[in-house]
Amino acid sequence: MSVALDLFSIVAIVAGAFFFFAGSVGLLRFPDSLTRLHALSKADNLGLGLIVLGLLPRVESLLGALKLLAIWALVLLSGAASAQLIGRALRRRGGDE
Amino acid sequence: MSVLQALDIGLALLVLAVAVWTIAAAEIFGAVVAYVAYGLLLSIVWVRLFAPDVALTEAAIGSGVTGILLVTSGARLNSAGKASAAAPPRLSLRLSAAALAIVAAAALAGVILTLPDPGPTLAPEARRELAATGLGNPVTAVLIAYRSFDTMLEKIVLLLAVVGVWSVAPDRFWGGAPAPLGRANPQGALVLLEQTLVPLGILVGVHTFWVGADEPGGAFQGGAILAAMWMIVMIARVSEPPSVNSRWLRLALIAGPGVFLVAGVAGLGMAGNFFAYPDGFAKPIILFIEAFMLLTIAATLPVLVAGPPRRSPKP
Amino acid sequence: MNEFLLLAAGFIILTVAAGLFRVLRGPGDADRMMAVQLLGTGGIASLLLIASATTVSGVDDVALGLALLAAFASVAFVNGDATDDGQAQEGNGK
Amino acid sequence: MSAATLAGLVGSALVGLGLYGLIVDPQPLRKILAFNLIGSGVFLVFGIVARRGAAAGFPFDPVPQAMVITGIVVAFAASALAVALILRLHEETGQVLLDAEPPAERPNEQEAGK
Repeated sequence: MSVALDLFSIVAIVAGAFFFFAGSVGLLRFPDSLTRLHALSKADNLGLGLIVLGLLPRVESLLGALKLLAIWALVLLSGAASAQLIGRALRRRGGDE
Repeated sequence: MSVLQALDIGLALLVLAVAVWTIAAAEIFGAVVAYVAYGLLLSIVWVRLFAPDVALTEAAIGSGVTGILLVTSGARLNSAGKASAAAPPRLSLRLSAAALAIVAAAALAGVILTLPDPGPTLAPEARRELAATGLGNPVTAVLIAYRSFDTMLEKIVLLLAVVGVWSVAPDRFWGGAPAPLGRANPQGALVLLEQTLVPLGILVGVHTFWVGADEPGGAFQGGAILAAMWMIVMIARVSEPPSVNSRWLRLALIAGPGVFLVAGVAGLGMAGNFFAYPDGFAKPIILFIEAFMLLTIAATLPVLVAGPPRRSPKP
Repeated sequence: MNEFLLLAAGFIILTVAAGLFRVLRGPGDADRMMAVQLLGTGGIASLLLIASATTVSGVDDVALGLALLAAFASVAFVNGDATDDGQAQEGNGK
Repeated sequence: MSAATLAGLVGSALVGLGLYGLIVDPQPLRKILAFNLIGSGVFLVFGIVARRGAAAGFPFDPVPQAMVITGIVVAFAASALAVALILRLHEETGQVLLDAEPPAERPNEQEAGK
């Protein structure tokens, strides 16, 4: 059972790390700010979400698991709001940067 | 070389690279952004030094609140003229400054490499008396019990800083309120964030304070998180910075050091020594003091960021 | 397993730090903010991984604090950016 | 080399960097940033003293750590005071640089001092 759980953790964490990688590549390579913003929000939501998912089988207490989920929820919330804020700021400036 | 060592070296190089960028950035805004990134990286370094208490303080105050202080004041400076247009300093000045900096860094590095082994420590003393305080977190015990006098004076330093910031106000504004932190029409996303994040943040702040007795956390970290939440409320313009002669604000600013001082003097009567806590009651007293410190820190940091009064007092 | 977690943490830190190159290059302030936000999220992820692999207690609370303050930084930046928007019209020629 | 020694060396390099920035950069806000870099370098040096004092079942010596925590808060208070002074100076004189040279030599300055 623990081998299966470890395997699950590994798959989820590798997938999460991939999304962080993809987010960074997008941030560096995409041509304009709005597409970069798009790449960033994927890394925020999916990357951290998959890492949290992968770490869930390894926590010992219920509180620990709840904290992990709360961290993800907070990042989702603030990621969504700040993407909106940054997007608006870009549009105010003409979005041509 | 193990994976962990490689991670440490990578982290160290990153911290240095971002610090160089903080100094070398062409614009002030880029420098502040780099400084915030630097604070984030530094808090990971603190975790690697087994100092989660410090990591939390660094993340909240060193990076978060200092970041907003500099962004806000940078914007206020910029709005009057381009502050970034400075002539580069003379080469001779730069060279001699670089030489001085290298000498200072090398001297410090030399000291670090020749530190005695094993290092001197007060950890056994801290461990010995920990049970008497009823606490589980030795850092909190040092802050509120062993070196309580220091911590109280540190609260007074905060108070002095508030007095200093307020006293640079022009006379005609005295008694008024600081300039608002946010812009006139807050965006919907900001208001939504304020409505959802702030209640959660207050919960986390109080939790951080409460677990601080036994785990990493405490009044400093919890207070800094609460302060950040209050600043989000002010940026979203849901509430405005209070005027400097508001009574409740002044009470909140002096509550921490005041209660601390009263508890210290009471120790003289109850336990026979200044700042001594009576046997068996140490933990409740410590938590009581910490609760007021939490309030004071949560009130002081936003007041410092908001700055001196900028509006005439209401008649 | 611990080695793997640390490797993943190191990988994430390095990739998001590569994203910090955007702080250097810009071109806009928004791009700089994005890089810092990515660093914040990546920092949280690698803190969680390091916490799971080593024995430092209380790291999850640090991550929780960082998660709260991640939004704080962007809010501050957008706000500071917006405050000087009025003069940015003619002054911000980049 | 242990993680602690490495962090200490980073700390000393940060002190050097901050010192350079503090002297060279004429913009007051940048000076505050540089000063904070020096401060965090010193805190890191304290941090390794704490880490090396690991004893009695603690992985660190709590005394230097507690001092660093109060230090971070005091450093912030000092920065806030410095910022308030700079903004007031700017308001009074229109000057945005802390420099010995008279501001009239620079065209940008006159613009700023409206």
